[in-house]
Amino acid sequence: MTDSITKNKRKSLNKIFIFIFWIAVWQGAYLVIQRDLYVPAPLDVFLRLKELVVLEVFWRSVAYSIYRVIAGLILSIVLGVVIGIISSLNDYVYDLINPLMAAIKSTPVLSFIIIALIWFSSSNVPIFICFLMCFPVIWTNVVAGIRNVDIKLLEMAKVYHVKKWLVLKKIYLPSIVPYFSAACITCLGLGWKVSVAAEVLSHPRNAIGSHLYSAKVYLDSSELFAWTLVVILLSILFENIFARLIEKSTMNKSAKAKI
Amino acid sequence: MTDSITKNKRKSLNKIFIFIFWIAVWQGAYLVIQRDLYVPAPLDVFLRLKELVVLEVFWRSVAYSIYRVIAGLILSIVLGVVIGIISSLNDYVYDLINPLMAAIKSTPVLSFIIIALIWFSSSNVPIFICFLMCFPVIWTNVVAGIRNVDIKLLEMAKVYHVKKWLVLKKIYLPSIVPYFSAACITCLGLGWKVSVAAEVLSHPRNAIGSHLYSAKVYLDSSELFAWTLVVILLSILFENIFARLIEKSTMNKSAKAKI
Amino acid sequence: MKNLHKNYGELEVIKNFNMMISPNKIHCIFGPSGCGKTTFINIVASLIPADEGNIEGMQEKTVSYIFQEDRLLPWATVEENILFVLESRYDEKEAQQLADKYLSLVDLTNFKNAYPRELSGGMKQRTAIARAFAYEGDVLVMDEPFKGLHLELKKDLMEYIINYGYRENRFFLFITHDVDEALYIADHIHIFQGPPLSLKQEIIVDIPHEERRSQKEKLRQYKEILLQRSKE
Amino acid sequence: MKNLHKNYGELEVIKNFNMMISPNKIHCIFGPSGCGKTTFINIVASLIPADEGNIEGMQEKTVSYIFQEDRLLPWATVEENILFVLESRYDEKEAQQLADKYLSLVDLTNFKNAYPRELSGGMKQRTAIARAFAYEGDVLVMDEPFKGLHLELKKDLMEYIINYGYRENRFFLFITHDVDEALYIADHIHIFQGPPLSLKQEIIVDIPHEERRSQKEKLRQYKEILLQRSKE
Amino acid sequence: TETTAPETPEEPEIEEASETVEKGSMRVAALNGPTGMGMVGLMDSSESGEAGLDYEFTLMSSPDELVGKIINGEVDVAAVPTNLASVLYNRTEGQVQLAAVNTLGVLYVLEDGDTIHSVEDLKGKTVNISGKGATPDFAFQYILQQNQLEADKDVMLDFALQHADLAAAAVEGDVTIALLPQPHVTSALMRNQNLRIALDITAEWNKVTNNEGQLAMGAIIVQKEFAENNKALLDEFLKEYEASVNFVNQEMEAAAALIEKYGILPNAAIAKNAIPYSNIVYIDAQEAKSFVQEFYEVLFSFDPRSVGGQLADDGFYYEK
Ligand SMILES: Nc1ncnc2c1ncn2[C@@H]1O[C@H](COP(=O)(O)OP(=O)(O)OP(=O)(O)O)[C@@H](O)[C@H]1O
Ligand SMILES: Nc1ncnc2c1ncn2[C@@H]1O[C@H](COP(=O)(O)OP(=O)(O)OP(=O)(O)O)[C@@H](O)[C@H]1O
Ligand SMILES: [Mg+2]
Ligand SMILES: [Mg+2]
Repeated sequence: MTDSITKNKRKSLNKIFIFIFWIAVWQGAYLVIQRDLYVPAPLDVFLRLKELVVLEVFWRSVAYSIYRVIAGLILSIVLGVVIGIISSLNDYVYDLINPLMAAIKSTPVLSFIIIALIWFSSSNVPIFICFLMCFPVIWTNVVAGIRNVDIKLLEMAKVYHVKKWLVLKKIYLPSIVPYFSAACITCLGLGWKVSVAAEVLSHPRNAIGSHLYSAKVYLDSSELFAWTLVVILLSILFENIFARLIEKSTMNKSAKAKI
Repeated sequence: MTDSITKNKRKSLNKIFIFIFWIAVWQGAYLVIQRDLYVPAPLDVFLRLKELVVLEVFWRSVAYSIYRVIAGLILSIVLGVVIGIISSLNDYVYDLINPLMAAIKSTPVLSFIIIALIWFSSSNVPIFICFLMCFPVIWTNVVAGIRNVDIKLLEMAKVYHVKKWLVLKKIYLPSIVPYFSAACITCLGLGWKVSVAAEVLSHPRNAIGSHLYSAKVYLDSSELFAWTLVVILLSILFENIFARLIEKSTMNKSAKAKI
Repeated sequence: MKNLHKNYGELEVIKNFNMMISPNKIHCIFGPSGCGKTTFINIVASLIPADEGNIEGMQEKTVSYIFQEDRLLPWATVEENILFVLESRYDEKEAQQLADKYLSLVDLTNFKNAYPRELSGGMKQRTAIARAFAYEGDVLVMDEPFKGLHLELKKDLMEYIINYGYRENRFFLFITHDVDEALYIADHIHIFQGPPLSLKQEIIVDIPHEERRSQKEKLRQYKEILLQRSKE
Repeated sequence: MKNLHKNYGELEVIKNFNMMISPNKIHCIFGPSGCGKTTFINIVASLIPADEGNIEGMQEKTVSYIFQEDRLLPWATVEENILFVLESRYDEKEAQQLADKYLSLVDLTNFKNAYPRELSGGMKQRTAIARAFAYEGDVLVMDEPFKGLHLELKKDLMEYIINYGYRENRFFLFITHDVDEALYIADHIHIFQGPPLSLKQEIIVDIPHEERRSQKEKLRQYKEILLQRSKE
Repeated sequence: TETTAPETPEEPEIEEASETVEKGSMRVAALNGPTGMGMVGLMDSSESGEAGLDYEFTLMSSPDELVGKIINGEVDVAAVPTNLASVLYNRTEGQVQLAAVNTLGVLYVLEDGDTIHSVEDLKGKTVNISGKGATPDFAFQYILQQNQLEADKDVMLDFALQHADLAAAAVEGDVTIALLPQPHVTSALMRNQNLRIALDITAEWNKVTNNEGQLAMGAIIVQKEFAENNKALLDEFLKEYEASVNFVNQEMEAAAALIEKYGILPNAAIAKNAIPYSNIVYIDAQEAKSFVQEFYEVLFSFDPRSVGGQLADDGFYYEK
């Protein structure tokens, strides 16, 4: 017990150290670049952030942006896993879906933003774009995970006539967990990035992206960085929550979790 | 021998079928949406593409864009693998680098586009942005791959005092191949998408993105789609080449390749 | 079983192989490493298809298979691993009863909540045995089932097969490299050679199991033959 | 070796364990499944650290270890697997010679370019044996090394250990569940029980190896003791 | 089609030799689109060596790149949106000055139909605008305000679409009322005959502002340091630039061809149609000061940040 407390203490000390380290790097960059307009001083940004957090509109924007990212991610994850499983079970389906995925992955947003904007409300466009970005990542990793499932275990299940859905639940799903969680970690970051970028494009009323955009056009770099920092912190927060969740759900479930 | 020939034949027939299928879907969408400016007819786009491919500027733009994507990807892959390995060997390094990665992943391009445009020439900005997008994907998957290396094999190498770099080459590298290739497949698509988007922002002289943008501004949707199609085709081509390469390099090397 | 044929690439593992396996008996397969035993019983258990030929009379039979490797789900506990194969065949209560029964048979009741990585080699093997026994298939196919087990447990399990499993109208097919094991339990001993796989000799051990302990001399004769034949 | 102590979570596998292992001998470890044998030899080979206590006189020794599982690199051929451990210790030519020599010892020369997935269970085990032998460590630690091998090959390998390996001033520590195997090769037999691990009895087999075939009666006595002691 | 013009028109060696007097040099940057259109005359004369200065033109499509170059001092003179001029002045502590106004209103309300003839007619309608928080947004809102209409209540504003998308949507009839700048107005009009210009925002602006206020959309700015050290050069440039503006407005055919040549707009047809509606002008800073200031005040009242947080002082306006 005491052991784990000291460990936790050391860990949080560690976090503070890491935080200070990166702030120092930032301060260093500020001193080297010497252009407030490109890289503002950390202190200025924190002061601005302090001003922002007391505003109601700040929290409203953050809340709406979080909602959009989560909606986009959940869509991506659900569809990515389902379609990933379907398309790796049958080679024909895979061959059919693969070019679609390549298209989704590589088509520049520019090319279809207008349809998206006309079909969805401007508040939902970021969800859609976030989905288009993250869905193929999840899909690719799920397919890779399934391809690397241990065939020996599948053979075992076959000999014992284990039902399809049990095989899915007990062999496929646990096998794709590491691939899946790598994809999710990637998407948690990407999701924020593209949602915010899409908010810049579609200008919903309450959105981090909208604030970011006006900060940029008005060359208000401390505000720009303050909002950027908000995005980064939210993304780190999300990642930590996700890591906690995965750890909990695979606790004692996989040899790797412990090591 | 004959067996493999018929198989190949069937496969290419298959490809034609898949191609026709998606064109039909497109034509269907065109008929349903009935807005030439949003979704032009496939035929129009092909005709426009035919006009484009005879132009010298077409090939120059394609060549430069390919160069940018490849440069961005190679940078991402090299650094992603190297830093991925370094940061999974030591927990402290990982804790230190992780927030940086979260920042890179989630920081909207908007926030640093000015400084990027100043530091790099407008032709190199897409490389940089492509790198920022793909690098964390590679890194995340490399780290996941390393975390899932079979500890039993590492123990074996330890008992036999196998040299560090041999362990790296013969245990770590092959273990991360499936994770790595999933990441690469994701990045091959993403790379195209973000490079082109960055070209739209930075407008280099020879760039698919620049053409895409002006097609868009001047409401030339067949040209917009023609260029988009070029991007998608290039991305599929890249993916196929990559799949071929991976297959070759892991031929008979891993149980999974064959199945 | 007729005209079996199986290639791995250029290697002809099984070629024109014919064999009769009489039901309600314990068959033991004996043969050098790499001769094709596992391949053969994989085909019998229809785990892998034969390139040519077919197995008769196996279609409707359920199979319990103890693999040469343990093939446990690494993310499931010992108990979950056993329930995994039972759930599709038995209802929940039955499955739980069977699992409990066979866990105590292999002496793992205390470890039923342990994960495979927390087990010793022999304990993993015991889990695999419990899984196969608990499934109670019509055919019990076993690939070196008792490796890594100490003598006592091995004997207990063999007794169990003879006393209970055997009576339930099942047939057994098992691979071993241990002469004593084979003589202790088998009705038929098939000595294989290969590849390509062929039957060198079939020995019918016609001593009832109850008498094997007492008829030591007769057993010794069988042993001599067995050792002799497999040496050649 | 003093006051060893090792816990896995709440399970005390080894607790205050003391033992002397005399050099230049073949030591055989005997004990029920799950008693802590593998854990013990892992500590001896410094593969895992002891929670308390330490092993003396092992620091500068190189170790060849045949694991309970094969632990082959799935993406490397049989030959590459063997060279993998040799390359850091021997120069290229030596490594190749050693690999060739031991491949032919375990009768796998024809399969040196095969990948583990193309091998039978016994062949994988033989690869693992060849790897350990080829490394020629000062200490040879073996965890059920001969499982899955047919009698002939097993005997050949044991003879090899007695005739060559043994002479080279090495010591052997091996786990087995097979009484005949132990009596064929071991100088000392340690009967373990556990967990927590403890030494139940140490039997010193003082018949020179050459005479074991002839002194059948004496061997039988040892066997009796061994069976008796491990049964209790 | 090429959008980016050659960054530096090559100066033939012979020309250099024939010129005996050493010319002063100047780096000029502009964005593609209307703000750059007035410059084509100058670019042409510079290329043929008739210009009084040795110009190095940079045409950019990316405003971010232009901003970066100005901040870094990599260009001496640049054509930028008027509010950006003020933003830059305030954010760089007076590093730039406003030398002249070069574009007046380029904003128009397009309608698919025939219902809107005055600002009042907008009541109860939805107007699509692009660029929230940019000049068009505030100018339009100000006009609404002065006409006793409340934004988002009497007139709904929708900012979802960017210029090009908005133009496309207007062409396709998915948007009936759109506020667009040139040259998007022209390309939309050329694509859909049903579209018409319903309101000229410049005219409406002039109606609601006093003392003949003008809607100053684009301006020429100069690095203050350059202006102080090379006053003669700058004045020479302004003179030549004025001439160029006049050339563009008078000889539209020729100008349109040059606009296509330098890739400011993709084709001469759009250029020719767009020139009359683009309000390309030349007004000296001192002359423009009053209405520019008024414009800034309007922006300031909506959002102080849109002019860089504060109103520019007199030092902002360059004196010849
Ligand atoms: N990684 C681990 N985590 C938790 N418990 C473990 C772990 N490894 C082994 N154990 C436990 O330690 C005990 C001894 O294991 P060990 O592998 O040493 O047994 P063993 O004597 O080698 O048995 P066998 O002959 O079956 O291989 C067992 O009860 C096992 O459950
Ligand atoms: N998947 C495979 N691909 C290619 N060759 C294989 C494969 N599986 C087995 N073989 C080859 O087939 C032969 C027979 O293998 P099998 O596993 O049936 O042997 P076995 O009799 O079970 O041996 P052991 O007693 O060592 O387990 C071997 O020579 C092996 O190399
Ligand atoms: Mg086998
Ligand atoms: Mg063990």
